[in-house]
Amino acid sequence: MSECILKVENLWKNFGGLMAVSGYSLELPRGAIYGLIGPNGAGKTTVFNLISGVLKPSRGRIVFKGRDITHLRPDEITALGLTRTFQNLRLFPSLTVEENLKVAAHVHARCGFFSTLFCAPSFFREEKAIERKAREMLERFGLYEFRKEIAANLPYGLQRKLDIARALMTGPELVLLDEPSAGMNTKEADDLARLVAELQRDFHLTMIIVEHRMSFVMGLAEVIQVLDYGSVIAVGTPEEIRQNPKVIEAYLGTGDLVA
Amino acid sequence: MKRLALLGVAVLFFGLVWTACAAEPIKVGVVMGLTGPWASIDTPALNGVKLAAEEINKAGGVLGRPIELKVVDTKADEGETVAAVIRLIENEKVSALIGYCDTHWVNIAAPLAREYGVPFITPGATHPRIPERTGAWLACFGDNAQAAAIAEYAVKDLGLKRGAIWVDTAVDFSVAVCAYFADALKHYGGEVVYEDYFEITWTDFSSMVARLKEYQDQGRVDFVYVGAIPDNCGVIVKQIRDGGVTIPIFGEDGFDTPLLVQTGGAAAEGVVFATHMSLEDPSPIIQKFKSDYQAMFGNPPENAFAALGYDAMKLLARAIEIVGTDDPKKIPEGLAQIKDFQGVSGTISYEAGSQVPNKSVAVIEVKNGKFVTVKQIAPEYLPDPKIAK
Amino acid sequence: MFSLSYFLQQSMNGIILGCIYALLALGMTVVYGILRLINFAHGALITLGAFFMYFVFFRLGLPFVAALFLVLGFGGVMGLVLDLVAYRKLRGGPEVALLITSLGFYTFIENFTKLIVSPQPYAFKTPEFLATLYRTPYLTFRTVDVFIILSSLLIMLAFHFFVKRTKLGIAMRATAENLEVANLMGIEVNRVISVAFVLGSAIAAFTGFLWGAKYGQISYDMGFLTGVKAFVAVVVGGVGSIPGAMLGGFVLGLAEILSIAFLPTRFAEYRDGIVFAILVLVLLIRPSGIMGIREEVRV
Amino acid sequence: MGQVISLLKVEKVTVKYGVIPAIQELELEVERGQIVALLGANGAGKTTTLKTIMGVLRPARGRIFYDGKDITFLPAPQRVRLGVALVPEGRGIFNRLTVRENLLLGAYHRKDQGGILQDLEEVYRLFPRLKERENQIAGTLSGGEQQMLAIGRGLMSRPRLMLLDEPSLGLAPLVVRELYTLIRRIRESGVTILLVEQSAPMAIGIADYVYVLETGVVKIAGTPREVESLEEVKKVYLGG
Amino acid sequence: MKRRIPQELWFVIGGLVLFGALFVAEKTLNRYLLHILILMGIYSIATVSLNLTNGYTGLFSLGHAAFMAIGAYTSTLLTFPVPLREAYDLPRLPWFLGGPDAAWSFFPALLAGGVLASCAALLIGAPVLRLRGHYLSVASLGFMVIVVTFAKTLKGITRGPMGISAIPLYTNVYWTFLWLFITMYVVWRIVNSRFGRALMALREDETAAQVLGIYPMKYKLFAFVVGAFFAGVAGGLYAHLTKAIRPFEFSFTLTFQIVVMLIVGCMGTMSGPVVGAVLLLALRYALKPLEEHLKLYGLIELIYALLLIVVMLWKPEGLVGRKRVSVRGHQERKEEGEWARFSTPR
Repeated sequence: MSECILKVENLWKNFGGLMAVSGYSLELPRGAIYGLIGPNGAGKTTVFNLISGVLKPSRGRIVFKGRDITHLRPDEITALGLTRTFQNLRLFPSLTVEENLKVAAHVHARCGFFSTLFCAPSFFREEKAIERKAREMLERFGLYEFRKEIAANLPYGLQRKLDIARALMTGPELVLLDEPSAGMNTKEADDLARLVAELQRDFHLTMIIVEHRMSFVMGLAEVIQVLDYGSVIAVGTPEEIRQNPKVIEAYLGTGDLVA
Repeated sequence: MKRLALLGVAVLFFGLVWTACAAEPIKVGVVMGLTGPWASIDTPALNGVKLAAEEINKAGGVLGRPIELKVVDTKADEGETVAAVIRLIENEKVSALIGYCDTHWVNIAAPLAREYGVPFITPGATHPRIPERTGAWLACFGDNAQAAAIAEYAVKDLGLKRGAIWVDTAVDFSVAVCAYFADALKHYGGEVVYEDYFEITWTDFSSMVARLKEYQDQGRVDFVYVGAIPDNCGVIVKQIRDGGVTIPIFGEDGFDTPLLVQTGGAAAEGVVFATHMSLEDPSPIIQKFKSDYQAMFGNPPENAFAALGYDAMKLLARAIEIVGTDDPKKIPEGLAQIKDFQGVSGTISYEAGSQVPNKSVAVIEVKNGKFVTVKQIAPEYLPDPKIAK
Repeated sequence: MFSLSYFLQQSMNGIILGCIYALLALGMTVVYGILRLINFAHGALITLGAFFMYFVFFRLGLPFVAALFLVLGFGGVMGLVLDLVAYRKLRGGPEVALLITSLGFYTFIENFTKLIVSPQPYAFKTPEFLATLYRTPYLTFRTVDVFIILSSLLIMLAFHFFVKRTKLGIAMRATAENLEVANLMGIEVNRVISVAFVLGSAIAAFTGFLWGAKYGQISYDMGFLTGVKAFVAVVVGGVGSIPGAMLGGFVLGLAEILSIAFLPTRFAEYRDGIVFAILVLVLLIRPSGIMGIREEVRV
Repeated sequence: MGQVISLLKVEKVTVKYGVIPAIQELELEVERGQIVALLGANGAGKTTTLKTIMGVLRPARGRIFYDGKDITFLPAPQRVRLGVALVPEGRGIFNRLTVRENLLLGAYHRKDQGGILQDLEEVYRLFPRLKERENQIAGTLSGGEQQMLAIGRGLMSRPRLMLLDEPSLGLAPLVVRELYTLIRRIRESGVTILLVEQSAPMAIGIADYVYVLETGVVKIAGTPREVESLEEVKKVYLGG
Repeated sequence: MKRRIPQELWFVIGGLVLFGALFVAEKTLNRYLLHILILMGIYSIATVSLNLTNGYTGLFSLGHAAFMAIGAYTSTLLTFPVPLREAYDLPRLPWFLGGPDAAWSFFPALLAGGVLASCAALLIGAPVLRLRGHYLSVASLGFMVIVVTFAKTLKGITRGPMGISAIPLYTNVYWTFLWLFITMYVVWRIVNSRFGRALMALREDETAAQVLGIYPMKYKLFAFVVGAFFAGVAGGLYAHLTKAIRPFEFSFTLTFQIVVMLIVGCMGTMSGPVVGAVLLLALRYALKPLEEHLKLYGLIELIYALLLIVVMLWKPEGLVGRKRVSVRGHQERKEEGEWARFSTPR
């Protein structure tokens, strides 16, 4: 059994009086892909927000690589190697594709303000490295020809890819993908699934994927958690989940209510 | 974008050409705040300057050359002031500058002029430390004189000893005149009960009025001395009376503005202030000035600053005549030699080393909406200029 | 040292100043609530209103009530013009453009007044029937002071009633909360915004008259600092909240007056400083203002 | 005339966000007095469809007919006047206004005071809990009450066509059941309803006709009987 | 969009050309034109530095005049000639600043002004920068008024509201444009390094930037402090050009003027702020003779305001702008919408 890279213990979060997440727990082994699904408003994105530090939990503990990150800021968490993408695509719209990627290389840049100012050799070295890394990423995601394009002008599918590429630029060990295939057509989604699988292998990533497109997440994930009303109602392999009556009910409701 | 830039350049160029015409006459630069809080005294002063220049030109000019005025409105803005002075000296090549009836603006403009070696005469800026700080020449008395005159009048003539002082902390001359007044009042055996502070930008003085009323009701003060600029004096007087304060109000030459009666209305009745001269004086020189002014501008002189502007211009002309050249470097020598110059605003002589003339002060009271001279005072005690900031 | 009458007198002074701020803040808060526009031009409307009143009442000699209604109408029309000429076109554009445009309008109106009317202040007589001075043991005041307080209260109440009870007022609040859904309800959002401008501007013009009647002098530049302070009142009270704007106005007015009244005199120069210090403090402690609704929480 | 014109007809409508089409060549028809359900997973384009019908979004191509009239380019407030009402997703009630004010806003375009008050009473009769909370600030209502308020507000415009966007979102099953009973009652009072839902069986159970969307395209369309074999719907939702 | 090597070369060439032109200008133009030229330079420094916060970082600060005030007063007090100090009732320097008989020379005084302005930025930045959108603007405006108030009330040091005049004239074209060059160089360096990318990322989407490892507070503060430094320098240059300063000068008018120049030019670009400053000043001084000729005082401001409105209606993103720079991103609006959905029950 591989080591547990992320451990979430009994996470609670309420907004005003509304319980968005109640008692969510997770033990994520290194190198795994987990899926997180559930109907609209089930609290999936909130879980991501909590893990990535964008929101602070009302209760509970999050341990990443043996370190308690519950009270760290998102940027500190990112520096430790945990990053995420966004459901509603949060690219930097008026920066170019390349700049979007370079921003993300920030975590590992060490060059200080004054060496930047006076063009110290270390600055150029670092810029070169960032450039190289960005280029690598651009090529990998098939974005190279668009590198000078303003991110907002990119076709939607590519914007999705850029979002993932940008997350990878931070050099993460654990990536939270929030609906990576949203808004794509079936073919694009299939391509993306392949790409994600490849990336996971090549970069030795661990992943949690929130998805609505079942074919996407079921194809990728080893284990799937199903969230409804803020708590986990089922955990299991894709096949188990597909058969689980609770899940079906959560998604489709029970037809007998009205009839 | 490019077209716009081009347009800008064209407009700039056009503007420069416009300003750069040269001619034969003696050029005199006039900088005034024709818009802004000092407009009601700077405008008459400018008119006075214009009247004097017109008279001189009609009489054949100075040294046979006409006088040409270059007037700039500096809008009570420091940046505009500096730019205007530089422009007048650099572009217009003026021989001398006349400007402002308030110390602050002289303090900005005159040091620049000094740097260029161009003399600066102020018609109405009264801070006695102006020469020390800026090298400018005054056509008017110093604040210490007008403050002492009112203190003398209050204590000796009216027997009022306990005074409150309202200081506009944002205005150089108000701070100065109030300091001199406090000094002179003590000298004459009076007492400053308290000082209250305000700023030029205020319109609401209700809290200060309430405080004054409290002192009045407790019988602790006899009068209030207000160091206000023209735009504020009417408002202040009105609010003081509206607030139920009945003790006498004294003021300085900033009160010498039509706004005092216009805004103050009935409240302005009985207000006593010091100024440079009395326009009702029957002396022929003053009456002639009044009728000439009326003829040229369609209305009688608004206040003493008109006369001061007139005198400043005449002083300058006299100085140029004395030295026989309009070389800016020489003009101060001429000014220094002026003795017993009969101006509209009084007799002006610069004593050795001084650039502040020794003049008498007119004490004026508002009666039935008219400015009535109650006394002409040559103060027997002059507070030391150094006590004011 | 301070007597009761002194305290009462100063409080009244504070309340009167507060009335003026509050009336201006009223119009600003409604517009800000909907458009997120700090409408600097609002301050210019008190200048315009004051000068307009001067001309129709003193120069043309119209009866007071007629003049008053003319001023209100004039203010409203000016507000409508501003909205139609520029603000409407800029909706949906960058917010700074809106802000700068309003600043441009302020500058324009100020200098227009300066050029057309006068660079010098105008004396503004208090109308005869408002000028009577009353002395009581505790308070000294004129009719105009009572008039200011009463008319302000009346306007605030009327405005409150308008916003709370009338269809248009409810629509206005709805638009401020959620423009898109308001549109779905069949509300012509643009018309509601215009109404907000008209009402706010009419009140501002009326405030200009109050200002003139109280202080006796009006000038082309009287609106700027007053306008800015009114916006401070809006923020202090809570953006978009109408009672908040009034409260903010009174807080500022009282703070200004009472700080001068009860601090040693040399602190008078802190007058504006205190106003803005209150602003910064409120923003740091309670960013949504005293009565504002918290909207800063992010997900 | 012969053929009866349907109340709403959406003809080959394509809507784009920037360059990305959210719905493509969508065809949809709603007959008078029916409840039509529009189903689909997240991102399928359901809300976009409703917003386009309401006039909040402009179609890039295609036409929308309401009562035989082309309303493709009519602004939203005018559509309200024609009798279209949208109960938006997430309810979109005005949190700072009272319940009563919210309801009155629904009748904003109407001039008949008496009729409005009558309808208000009608809504209160339909949702007695709103009557209890008449003067309460809407933001303080529970989720179910807010949904009722949103629907009540929609009714206040006296609509002929009501668009309901995920009314069951975030509500407890019991409340949802109550809600559906109400929806049925509303239909009985003569209002045509286009219902967008995730919860398929419930919607199918109530609907006269069903459309299932996937990535902006109609995948399945038919009467409830025809789509009754839930398997296909399930596929759309849970993937093959 | 930007290529590094050519741009650096361009910068060097531009600098050389600039100083060549300055040399020619200094020799041929009269002092009035030079004065205007210098003013353009100083305002450009102010707008370029303001651009760092308002344009690149998306923090719409209205407090820039305060930093200029701090710089102006600091450098003035340090350089004020000893013999004149008495006439102006200004204190002499304490021992740690060189003793009573010392007056600093220009360059270190400017630096000191900049540094002090930066310190002020650091001090107030921490609380104020937590605010967003208009709240931040208004708070920074409040900060400006508070600084002006201090300048008014610390009479022993600043001579209070009366201000200081007879400040030695040190500012010339070389100093000004050297500083403008430095300012632009620094801003350009920042913009094309990880710092600038971080700032722009914060402008576009703060949350996204944060999960990519950028600590917002640190970089906002960074932009604020660097901007304040150059504002302080600009203030010092200004004081030593006009030879007179007083607290009111560094108030609403100045702050708005700089902001207007920046926006008219275009926020978030290198050339925008300079274009804005130069154009608007050129317009002002070009119209001056017209105004005097017609005796319509106030005409300049009138035309100025009209142009402003026209530019905003016609090209709200600024004259040199092509794309829209969102100050309050739509993202933020979206978030508020989302929150509205959650904030319901109590």
